[in-house]
Amino acid sequence: MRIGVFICHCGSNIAGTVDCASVAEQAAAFPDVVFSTDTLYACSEPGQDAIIEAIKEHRLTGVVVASCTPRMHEPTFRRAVERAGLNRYLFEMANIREHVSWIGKDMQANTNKSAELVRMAVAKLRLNTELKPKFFPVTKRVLVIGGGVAGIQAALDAADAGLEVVMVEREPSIGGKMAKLDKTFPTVDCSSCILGPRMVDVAQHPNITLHAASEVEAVSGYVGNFEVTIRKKSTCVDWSKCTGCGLCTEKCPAKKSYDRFNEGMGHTSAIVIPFPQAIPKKAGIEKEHCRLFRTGKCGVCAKICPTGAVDYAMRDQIVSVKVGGIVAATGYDLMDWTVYEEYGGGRYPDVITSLQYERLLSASGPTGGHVKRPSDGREPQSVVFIQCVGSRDCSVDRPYCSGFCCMYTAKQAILTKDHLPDSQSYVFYMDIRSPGKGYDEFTRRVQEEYRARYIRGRVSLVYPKGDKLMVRGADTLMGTQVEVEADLVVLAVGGEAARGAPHLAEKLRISYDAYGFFMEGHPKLKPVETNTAGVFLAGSCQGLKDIPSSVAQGSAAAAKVIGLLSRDMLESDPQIAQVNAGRCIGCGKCISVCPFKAIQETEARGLPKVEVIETVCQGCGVCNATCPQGAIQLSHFTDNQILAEVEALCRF
Amino acid sequence: MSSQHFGYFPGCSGLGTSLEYERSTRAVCGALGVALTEVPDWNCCGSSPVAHTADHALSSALASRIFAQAESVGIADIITPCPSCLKNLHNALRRMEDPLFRARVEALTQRPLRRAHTTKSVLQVLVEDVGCSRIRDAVRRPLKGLRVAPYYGCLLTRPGDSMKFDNPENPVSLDRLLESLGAEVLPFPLKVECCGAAFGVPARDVVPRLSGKLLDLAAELDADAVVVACPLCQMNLDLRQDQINAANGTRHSIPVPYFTQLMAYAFGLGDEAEGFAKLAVSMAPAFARMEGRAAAIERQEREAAAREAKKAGSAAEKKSAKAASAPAGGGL
Amino acid sequence: METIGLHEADEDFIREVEERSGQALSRCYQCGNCTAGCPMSFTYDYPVSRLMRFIQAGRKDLVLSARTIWMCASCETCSERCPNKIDVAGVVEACRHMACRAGKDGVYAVKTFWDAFVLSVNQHGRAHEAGLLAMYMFRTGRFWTDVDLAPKMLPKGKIAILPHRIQGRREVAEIFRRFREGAADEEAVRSRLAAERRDDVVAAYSGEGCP
Amino acid sequence: MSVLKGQELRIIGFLCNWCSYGGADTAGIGRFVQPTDLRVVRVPCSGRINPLFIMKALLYGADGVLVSGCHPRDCHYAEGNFYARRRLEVIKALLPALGIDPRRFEYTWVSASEGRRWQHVVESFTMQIHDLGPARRLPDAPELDVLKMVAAE
Repeated sequence: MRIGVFICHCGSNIAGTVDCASVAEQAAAFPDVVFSTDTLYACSEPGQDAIIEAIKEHRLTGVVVASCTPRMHEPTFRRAVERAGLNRYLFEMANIREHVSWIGKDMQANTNKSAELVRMAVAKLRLNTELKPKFFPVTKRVLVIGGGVAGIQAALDAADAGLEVVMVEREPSIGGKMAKLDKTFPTVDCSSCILGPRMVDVAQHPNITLHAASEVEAVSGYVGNFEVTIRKKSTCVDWSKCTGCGLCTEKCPAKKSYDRFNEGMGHTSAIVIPFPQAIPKKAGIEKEHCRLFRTGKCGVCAKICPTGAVDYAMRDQIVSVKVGGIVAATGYDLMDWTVYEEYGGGRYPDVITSLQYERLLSASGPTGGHVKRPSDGREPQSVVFIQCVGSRDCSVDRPYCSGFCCMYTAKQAILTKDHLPDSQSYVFYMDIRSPGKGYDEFTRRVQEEYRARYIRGRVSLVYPKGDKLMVRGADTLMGTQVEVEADLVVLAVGGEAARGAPHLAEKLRISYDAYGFFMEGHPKLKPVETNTAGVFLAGSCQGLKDIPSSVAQGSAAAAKVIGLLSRDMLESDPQIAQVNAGRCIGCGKCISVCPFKAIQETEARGLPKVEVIETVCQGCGVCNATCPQGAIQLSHFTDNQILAEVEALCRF
Repeated sequence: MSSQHFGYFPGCSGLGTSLEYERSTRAVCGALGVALTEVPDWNCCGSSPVAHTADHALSSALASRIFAQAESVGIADIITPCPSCLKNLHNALRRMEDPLFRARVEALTQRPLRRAHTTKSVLQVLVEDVGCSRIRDAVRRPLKGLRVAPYYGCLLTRPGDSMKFDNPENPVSLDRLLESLGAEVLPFPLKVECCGAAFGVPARDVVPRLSGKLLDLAAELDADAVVVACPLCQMNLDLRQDQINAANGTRHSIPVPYFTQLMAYAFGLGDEAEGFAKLAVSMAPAFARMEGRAAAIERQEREAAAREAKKAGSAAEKKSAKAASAPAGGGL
Repeated sequence: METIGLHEADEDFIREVEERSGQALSRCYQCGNCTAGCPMSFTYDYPVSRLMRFIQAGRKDLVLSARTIWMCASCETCSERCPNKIDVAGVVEACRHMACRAGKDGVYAVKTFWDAFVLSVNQHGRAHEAGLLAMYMFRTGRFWTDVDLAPKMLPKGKIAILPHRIQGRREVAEIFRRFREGAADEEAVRSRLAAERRDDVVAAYSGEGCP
Repeated sequence: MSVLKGQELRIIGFLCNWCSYGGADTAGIGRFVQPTDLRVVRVPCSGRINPLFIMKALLYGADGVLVSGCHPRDCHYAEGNFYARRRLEVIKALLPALGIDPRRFEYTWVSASEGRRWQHVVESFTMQIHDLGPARRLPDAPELDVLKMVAAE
C-alpha cells in the first residue's frame, strides 16, 4: 500500500499544542507511508484539493488524516478521497484535536501522542479493504411521536410534501402544552386561536393518521424501514362511534374528578372530553375516577350515549406500522416542584404553578378566565411570581436554565394587570433572560407600562399568615431582605424531559443526556438529527425551548425526513459483518446474540453455516466478538485491524 | 430489647435551665423500655460558643472526650435531648472522618477513639426506634382536645445532607408523635424558623423579634401550647415571654412545654416526671381548655354514633324486609 | 461610597476562606437566597449575600471586621436553601474563626458572652449558666441583663448556683491548654504525621479539594 | 518512539463510537484537561470488543486497559453493551490467573453528553495505573492457549 499522511493544524486549534511538522516527519518513517505533510486546514477546499493532488501525484492507495474527531469530518474526507478515485474506506483518521490538543497543553507529550495515534491509524489502514455499499428500498412514511406544536408542525410539513404521516400522541388530544396556554409572548396573541386551526389541519389532512391516547410500544428495523408497534390505550369509548356530543360528560355523576387538562385547577367528570377544541374531539373514561370501575355501580354514560359508543370492557389495541423515518417530538413536563418545602411543597392552595395560572387566565379554563384564588375564589390583589423554581438550581439537580420562564412570567404579569386592573404584580428574578426578537422590549413593557415590580433576588420562604401568604425574599440590588404579602403566589416552575423520555430513547436507540433530553447529532451542525440514522428530533424533547423555536425545529425535522424519503433507494453501510464460510462451523451463537436478527442459518455442501442479511446488519460487531472460530468478521473493524492498532501501540 | 440501649448525654442545660426536659426524657424513655446509660463524668459538648469562636478542632476535641468516656463503659451510640449538643456531636463525628482532622483532635485529647460512634436526638430515637404505635399504646391520658403547635427549631434536622432525619424544611416527626398522644396538631408553617438562639443575652432585640413572630403565629392559630424539643427555644419562648410581650406590646400567655413533658403527662408518669411546675407560663389553663374541648368532642362523637346506629338500624330493617320479600335464591 | 479596586483583591484571603470552609466560593451566583432566609439579617451591617460577594472580591478587612459574622446564629437556613449547595453558614463561621485569630474585637457583647462560655467550660468542664452570665455582666457592665428572669427561675430550681465540676476537668483544661499552645495547628500536625510516616493520612488530605 | 519515559505509562482505551468516544469528544470540546497517557481505539460498540484485544494488549506491554461503552439500556445497538458486560466480567476474573493485576483493567459507561465524567474516568484510571507502576513487559509473548480459551467465552 502507498499511504499518504496529512497532519492538520486546524489553525492554532491543533498546532497550538502539537508540533504538527514533527508529527508529519515521524509519520514519514511509518511502514508503507510514502508521503507525509502538515496542512493548515485539511477540511478546507484547498486542503481537500491538496489531498486529491497528492493521491494523484504520489499514486497513493490509502490516506490518513490526523485532525479532529472522525464523528465530525470522516464523511468529508471520505468524499475527498473518493473524488480522487480511491475507495472511501481506504481512509483512516487520527483524532488529535478533541483527544489530544484540546485536553492538555504539554507540547512534547501531545506531539508524541499524536504521532502514536497516526501510527495506529496507519497500522489499521494497511489492512483496510475496498468496501462497496448495497442499496435497499425505503418506506415513504414517517412516524411523528408527540402531538404538541413541534410534532404538529413536523407532521403537517411532511404531509404537505406528500409523505404519509402517522402521529402518535400519549394524551387523548393533541395540542401539547401550547393548548393549555392562554396567550403567547411577546405578541400576547391567543394561543388556541393560532394552534387550533393547525390541530384541525392534522385531523383533516388526508396524509395524516392520528393515534391519540396511544404510545409507541416497540421499534425495530433501521433507517428506511422501521417496524413500529403502537399501543392504543383503552378509553372505554369506541371512537369510531363517538360523535363528541358531550352528553355523557354532562350526565356523569363523578363530577369531582381531577381535571388533568386544567392542571387540577378545576374538576371534571370521569368520562371526559379534555377541552372544547380537542382533536380528536372524543370522550374517554379516566378509570381511576369512574364510579363503575371504583365501586362497580353506575353505567350512566353507557345508558345515555346516543350512539352506544361506551364499552367498559374495551381493551388496549396493538397496531403495527412500517415507516421510513421517525420524528421524536415528545416535549417536556414541569419538574416536580413539591420538593421545595420552603414554598409549602404543595400544601398551600394559593401557591400554584405557572401552567396552573395559565388555566386560570384562560377563557376556556375552569374559572372562565376570571382570575380567582383556588382557596376561596377571591380575586387576588397582590400576585407574586417566583422565577427559577427548579431551574438553575443544583440543590434539586436542575442546573440548567429552562429558557422560557422569564418570558412567560412577563406575559402573565401583563395578563394579570389586564384581568385585574387594581392588582399589583411582583416578580422575583435572578436574571432576566430575553434574547429573542421583541423579547427584551416585552420585559421592559411589563415593568414600564404595566408597572410590575421586578425584584432581583430569590425567595427563601412562603408561609400562610391569616388568609394571605407571606413571601420572604431578598432584593440583592438594594442589598436587603424583603417581604411581600401576597394573595396568590405563582411559581415559574422549570421544565424537564417528558415523563418516560429515557425509556422512549432506549426504544429508538438514541442517546439522552443526564436529564433525559434527547441528544442531537451535533450541537451546532446537526440540531435535529440523532446519531441513529432516520430518527430526528423536534421541540423540547431535545432541550427546553419556546414556541417559535419548537416550530422551527418541527419544520427542520420535516425537511430532513422529506430529504431522506425523497429517494427510492438508500445506500446501506458496508461496514457490516461478513462470514468466512470455510471457518464457520454453524454453531449459531452469532444468531442468538444479533440484536437485529440479521444472521440466518444456511447450508453449504450439507454443512450448517450462517449468512448475514446485508441490509439488516447494522454493524455492531457483537457476533464478531462471540464467534468461537473468528469466522464472522465485521468489515472495517476486523479482529486483525483492531489488533494491528493494539500492536502498533504496544510493540514500539 | 437490646437494640434500645443508648448512651445518654444530658447536656449542660439539663442541670439548670432545662431540668424538666432532662427529667421527663429519662422518665419517658424508662416507660418505653429505652435503657439509658449516662456517659460517665461527661463534659460540655463543645457546643456553639466554642465552635463559634475558636476552632472546629477544639470543639470536636470536647465532643471526642465524651465519646471516649462512653467507650470506657462500652457504649458507642449516644443520644441527647439537646439539638445544639446533637449538632456538635454529629459534626465532630462527621469531621473526624477526615484523617488529618482526626489527628488534630487526637493531638488535643490524647485519647484516640477506638470504636465507630453514632449520635441521634432523643426525638429521633422515640420516633424511629420506638415508633409511634408503641407510644400510642403507652398513652393512659390522651391529650384529646389539646391544640398544639409543633416547633422544631432550626438545628434538629440540619444539616439535612448529613443528619438524615426527617425533612429539613418540613419535618413531621414531632407532629406524628404528638398525634399519637391524642393531641390536635396544628399546621405550624414556621416550625423550623430560628428563635434567636443564644442571642437572648448579648443582643436583647433579637429574641423579641424572632420568637415574637413564633408566638404571634401560635396565637393566631389559637394554639393551647407551643411544643418544643430544644432547651434554647424553650427558654426564649417561655422564660422570655414577658420580655417579648414587653418589647412587642403583646399579651401572649402561651405555655411552651417540651414534648417529653406532654408524653410524661399522657403516660401518667406523675408530677415529678412531667415537671410542668418548672415552666414560666403555666400549662394549667391549656389543660383546662383541653378538657373542655375533649368533653365537647366526646359529646359530638356520642351523638354521631347514635345517628349512625339509628341509620344502620333502619337500613338493616329495610334490608331484612327486602330479603324477606325477595324470592328464594335471589341472593348472590 | 469608596471605589473598590478590583485588582486589589486579596487572593490569599479568598483561598484561606475556601480552605477553612471547604466551600468553592465561585459557585455563588448572588441569587440572594441566603439573605432572603436569614433570621438575623436585621442585625447585620452587610446581608449575607453581600458578605459572600465581598469575600469573592477579596475584601479581607471589611469581611473580618463585619458585624455580620458575629451576629450569625448558625441556624443554617442559608446552607439548607442555597441553590448551589454552598454551606454559607460554614463560610461565615470560617470568617469568624479567622477574625478571632486576627484578634478582631468583633461585636463586643457577643464576643464577651461567647468568651465567658468558653472560659466556663475551660474551668469546670461544663458550662455553668449562672457563672458565665455573672462573668458576662461583670465584663460588659450590663448588670441588669436578664435580672427579670431570676425570680422566674430561682424558685423553680432552674439555676444551679454552684458549677457542676466534673472529675475530668483537668483533662478538659489540658485540651484547652494544648489548643492554645498550637498542638492542633494544621501544619504542625501534618509535619508530625509525615515524621511518623503516616503518609496515608497526609496523602488522603492533600487530595482533598472542593466537594 | 513510545510513551514518554518517566512521565507516561501505556494505557489503551477501547471506546464505543456512539457514547464513550462521543463523551471523550465532548470532554475535548469542553477543554477538560486530562492526563496524556491514554490512547483510544475506536470500535462501533462495546459488544464488538473481543476479550482477545484486552489480553493481547496486556500481554504485549500495555500498563492498563480501559473499556468504555454506553450506559446499560442506552446502547446504540440496543443490547451490545449487555454482551460486553458479561465478557468483561469474565476477563476481570481471569486476569489474576495470568499473573496480571486485575486493577490494570477497568470498564465503565460514559454517554456522549458526559464530558466531565469522561475526564474523571481518565484521571482516576490513569492515577490508578500510575499507582500500580509499569507492568512487566513480555516483548515476545507467545500465543497462549488461554487466549483462545478466553476468546471462546
